[in-house]
Amino acid sequence: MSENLSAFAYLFASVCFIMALRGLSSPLTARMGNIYGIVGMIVAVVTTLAAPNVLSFSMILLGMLIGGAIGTIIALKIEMTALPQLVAAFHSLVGLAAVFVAAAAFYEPAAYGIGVPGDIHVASLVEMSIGTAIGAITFTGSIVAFAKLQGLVSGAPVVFAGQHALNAFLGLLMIGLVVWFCGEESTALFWAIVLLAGVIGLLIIIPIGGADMPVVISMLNSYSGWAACGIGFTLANPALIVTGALVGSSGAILSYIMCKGMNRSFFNVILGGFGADDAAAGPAGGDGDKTVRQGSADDAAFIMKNAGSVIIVPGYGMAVAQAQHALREMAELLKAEGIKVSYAIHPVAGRMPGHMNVLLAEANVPYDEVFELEQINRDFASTDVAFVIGANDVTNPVAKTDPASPIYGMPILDVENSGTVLFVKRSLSPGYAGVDNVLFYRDNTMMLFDDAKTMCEDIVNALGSM
Amino acid sequence: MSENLSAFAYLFASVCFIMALRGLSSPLTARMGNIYGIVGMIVAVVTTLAAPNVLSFSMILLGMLIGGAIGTIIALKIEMTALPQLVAAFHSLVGLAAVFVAAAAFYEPAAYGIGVPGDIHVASLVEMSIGTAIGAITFTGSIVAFAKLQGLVSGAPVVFAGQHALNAFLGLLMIGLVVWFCGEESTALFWAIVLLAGVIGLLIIIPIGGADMPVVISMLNSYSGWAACGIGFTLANPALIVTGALVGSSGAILSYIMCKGMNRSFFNVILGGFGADDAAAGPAGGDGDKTVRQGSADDAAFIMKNAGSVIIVPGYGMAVAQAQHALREMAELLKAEGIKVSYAIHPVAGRMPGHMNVLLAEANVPYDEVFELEQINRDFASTDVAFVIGANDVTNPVAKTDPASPIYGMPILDVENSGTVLFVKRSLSPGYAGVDNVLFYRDNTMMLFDDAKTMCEDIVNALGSM
Amino acid sequence: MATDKIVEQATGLAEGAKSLAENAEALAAQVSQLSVQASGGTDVFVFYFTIFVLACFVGYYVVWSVTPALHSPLMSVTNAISSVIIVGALIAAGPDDMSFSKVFGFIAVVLASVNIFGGFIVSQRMLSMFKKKK
Amino acid sequence: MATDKIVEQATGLAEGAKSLAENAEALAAQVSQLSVQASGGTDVFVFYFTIFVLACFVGYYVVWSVTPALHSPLMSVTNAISSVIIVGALIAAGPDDMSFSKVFGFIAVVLASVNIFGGFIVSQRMLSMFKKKK
Ligand SMILES: NC(=O)c1ccc[n+]([C@@H]2O[C@H](COP(=O)([O-])OP(=O)(O)OC[C@H]3O[C@@H](n4cnc5c(N)ncnc54)[C@H](OP(=O)(O)O)[C@@H]3O)[C@@H](O)[C@H]2O)c1
Ligand SMILES: NC(=O)c1ccc[n+]([C@@H]2O[C@H](COP(=O)([O-])OP(=O)(O)OC[C@H]3O[C@@H](n4cnc5c(N)ncnc54)[C@H](OP(=O)(O)O)[C@@H]3O)[C@@H](O)[C@H]2O)c1
Repeated sequence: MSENLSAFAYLFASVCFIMALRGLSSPLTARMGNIYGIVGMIVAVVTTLAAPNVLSFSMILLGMLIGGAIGTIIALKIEMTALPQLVAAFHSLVGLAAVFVAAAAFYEPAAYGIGVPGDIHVASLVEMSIGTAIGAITFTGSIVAFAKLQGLVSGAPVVFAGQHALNAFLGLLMIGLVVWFCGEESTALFWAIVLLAGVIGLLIIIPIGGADMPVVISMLNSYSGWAACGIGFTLANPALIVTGALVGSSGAILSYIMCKGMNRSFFNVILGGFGADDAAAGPAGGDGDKTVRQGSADDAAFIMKNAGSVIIVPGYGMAVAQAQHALREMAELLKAEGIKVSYAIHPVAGRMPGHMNVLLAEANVPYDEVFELEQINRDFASTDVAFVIGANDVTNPVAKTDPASPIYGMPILDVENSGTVLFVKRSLSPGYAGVDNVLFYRDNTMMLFDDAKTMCEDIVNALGSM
Repeated sequence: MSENLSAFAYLFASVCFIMALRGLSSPLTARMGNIYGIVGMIVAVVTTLAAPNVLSFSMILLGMLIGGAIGTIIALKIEMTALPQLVAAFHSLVGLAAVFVAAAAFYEPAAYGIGVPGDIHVASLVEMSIGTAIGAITFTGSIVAFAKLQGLVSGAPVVFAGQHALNAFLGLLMIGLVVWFCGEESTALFWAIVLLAGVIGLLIIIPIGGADMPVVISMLNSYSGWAACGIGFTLANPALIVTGALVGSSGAILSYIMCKGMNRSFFNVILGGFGADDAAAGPAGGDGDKTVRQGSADDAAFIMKNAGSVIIVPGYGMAVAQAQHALREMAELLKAEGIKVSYAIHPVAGRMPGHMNVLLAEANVPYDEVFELEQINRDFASTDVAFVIGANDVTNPVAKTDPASPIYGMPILDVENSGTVLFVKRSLSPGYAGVDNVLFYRDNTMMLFDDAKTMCEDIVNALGSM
Repeated sequence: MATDKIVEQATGLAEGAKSLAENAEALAAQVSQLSVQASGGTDVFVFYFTIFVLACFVGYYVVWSVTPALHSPLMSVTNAISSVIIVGALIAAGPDDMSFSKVFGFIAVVLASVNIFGGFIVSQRMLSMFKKKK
Repeated sequence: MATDKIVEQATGLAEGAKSLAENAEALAAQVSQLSVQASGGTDVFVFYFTIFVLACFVGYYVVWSVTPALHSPLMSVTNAISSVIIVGALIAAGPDDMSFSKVFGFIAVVLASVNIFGGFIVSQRMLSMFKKKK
């Protein structure tokens, strides 16, 4: 394939990737978008395979078969509730792949047209070492994120004295190593960079609490994009550069959206330690001296059956309990009674962006019954029942009233304005932010203490026997 | 300046131009955006002046002084109501400039590094001839648009038998000429292309009615963008390519928005003839047999003074009468009485996109009192008075009810839902689309027959003396 | 002796010619290598085309993000920036010696300048009118 | 006569040398011209950088236009497409003869393939769940 033709093919692949993300602007076009992405990937791979210096295909085919089989099996088996872990695991692979590609380029620079071993162009060395370092950070960082999310290690932040100083020192050391490497170009230095970057990746993620992992994952996603860009410059491949920039922007924007949704600065998240004193913050609210109104599944069924409209507010607890199917069944029964049912999704409900939407979609809830905060928040005032299931922080009015609260300034769903608020959760314990929810003690609140799934099933039964 | 440095400078200029359009996403950032545009232009010009083959500056300086002085004077003197003409006139200049640049490149190709006279690279010849042709079409087309808008010639569409066939023939001839030119590369053929393109520009615009000119202007704007792209390829200048693509998209999208706002296809507009039978369509609605309720300025003042909320719907007539200042004065008096006043702008109110917004802004109406159709349309139902001033088509409910009407399917402002509708216009004659407005004959409508400005002033007086 | 000298000279010349030929060959090799290296084997057109395609995407998104209230200024700003075609005019008007091309360049400079100044000033005038409620 | 012949030969050689020298000069000129032409005098890096800058704008706009309901699929789709880094792996794994580089390439192909297949399939699974009300 001539160089010009392959340049056009890579451009075509880039456009496909842009269209893939563009498709996600609406659920209607999203599947088409994914197809674009697949087409782009096929074009990019075939174009590379047709390059004059790609001669032996058996090993490549073997690699793609092994990798493809593993990927397919994982993708088909994974539970939708395990999405955050899955994304973290996949990211770690991209990071590691970037490291290996950079290593290959370092050992065989001629294949990439960037010089000969021992005399690689300086620009390429710079790009390569940045790509490698970011790749290695992404690798170990994502591994830690995965382990925390999967529960392999405790999600609690690991903090120790001098942590930030150590990280800063290692960061400086890294810069020194890169400069040295660009001058010396030694193999030992290359692997030293990989090793050091790996350690840094580990150290910058351990102080961050398990629940902050989604921000971290997005951040690592963004990093891996910029690493791809760096390697794209080395390989003089526009498809890599464009894709890297897309992925880099996407990760950065998602982190930004999450931080804004939590009303925390990015640095606050990255510097870590949040959630370390959960236990301390929780009881501080004091739940002994206030009274809560507790209800049963029958009470809930009765209240909702007599309502005209119900808004369901799902949260992290729904995901944990895998209650989405039972919840949808409950909603169907209510709708059959002529009650208007809609779902309100807070931008940071659950543990990753769009988490609730995917789970509801999995349970066959049509997406036009599911609304974003801005679309539905005004409707709570004219709604009879807000059914809050496994959500907590995203409904807590202290975010509006108490400037001392860690969630102060975060936009919340105004469930308090509806006629009755039903809270499904197992206890009075606080949510992710560790802040007591004042709504629990309001007169128009009824607590339904149980696992979210069990409670939904009980309400379904109660509704059936009414 | 080294080639690399100037390439970076052009990239910087391109980014500035992107930021200039980006600034227009909100009135708050728009002025900053304009500054970006100016900076980008300065960087592009200075970079070119620093190129090694630009040696004599006196003539350039003279040209910039003359042009700059003319441009400044025009820009400072022009009335805001004459904006559509102004934009058309400016476009014609861009088109002509593109022709001259292409001619210069044709006569002195070496200066642009595209070959030597008599042996210019074919790719450059193609780009050049396309750029020239589009430039010439933009030039004469914009001149016609300008003349129609300024009233120098009648705005009525000029139609004759065989018009489309002639245009198609000339188009084919054009393609033939371009192919011939790329082979022969003769001076005569170059100018033949210019001439023929000029004629085509003339012929494709004359059948289009004066009021459709905004679509035409946007279309020509888009053309001039693509012409700039073509010349950008010839000059191997990324700033020109990027800017051309920006301008090309902008024109195309604005045409699309206008066509959608009028619920007409782009081809319907371009093939022309619309508005030719205004006179015939007008009376066909029949205004003799239906009764209208007519009112005076005093009546209008009384009705509005007793209202709780008023929505003002401005249209083309307000622009013609230059009534915006008197209108704002009236609104101020109403607001002083504690009445809620807002403005509703239809996407195609007036004669160019955003026309009404600029006029209202000129009269110091704060932009947060001015709403788009989607934002305000639901509010008419809860509004006491809709004050429609010089607007007609954009309020006509036949767009929703009569599939035979030429404006059927166009979104309209639902003024009919408000308590009372006041219509300020000089007669019962229809608006731009030539369709009779059924609202005139409704019971809750009061017609205020007068020039828009006079009527507003009278109402102001009436409000003052009440 | 004379003959010897001439033979010597001739040999010298022949050697010179040989080294020249070698030089020429090396240069030729360099030519082909350079033309590949300078652009990684791809024509510059492909790069400009890539830039063009990406710029179209940027244009699409950036224009759709313009608020409808500012569509009139959009028209005048795009009008102003499209005069960046002046860079072509400046190159034409740049040389020292008079020519057709220089005259065309001059005219194009005048036309584009009208647009640049007119376009930006009119935009600034329009935009400075848009004010928030006090 | 012998001298004459030798002189003639010498002259011939000298001329040959001259024309070779001229050729060499022409080639040298060509070299410099080509290196300018091939990339218009600009390093390819500048082109890639331009592409990068424009791609950042496209990325910014295209991601902001993603509906919040699809932010989870966005994560998995970007994850899948970021595996386009496989092109680098394929080049490394491409040569016939075994080397460190080829092994690294092979590993990278496996890793990237897991991601490509896994990412696109999981995205498709997620997206196929999003249904409109019947
Ligand atoms: N979405 C994102 O992208 C993202 C990213 C990072 C951080 N966050 C943070 O995550 C939080 C999300 O808010 P949220 O309201 O969804 O969750 P939340 O505030 O963390 O509350 C979740 C609640 O679910 C309950 N729960 C847990 N398991 C349950 C089960 N099996 N059955 C029933 N209830 C159960 C818990 O109460 P019990 O223990 O009493 O049952 C808990 O109070 C926010 O603070 C946000 O800032 C979100
Ligand atoms: N905005 C755009 O970009 C654009 C582009 C192309 C086409 N258009 C078309 O333009 C039309 C715009 O609708 P519109 O409602 O704004 O205008 P319109 O339907 O054209 O109606 C304007 C009305 O203003 C009245 N008028 C004229 N001069 C007046 C004066 N001095 N004082 C008082 N009234 C005066 C006229 O009635 P009297 O003669 O009885 O006074 C006329 O009925 C649409 O049909 C649209 O499709 C718009």
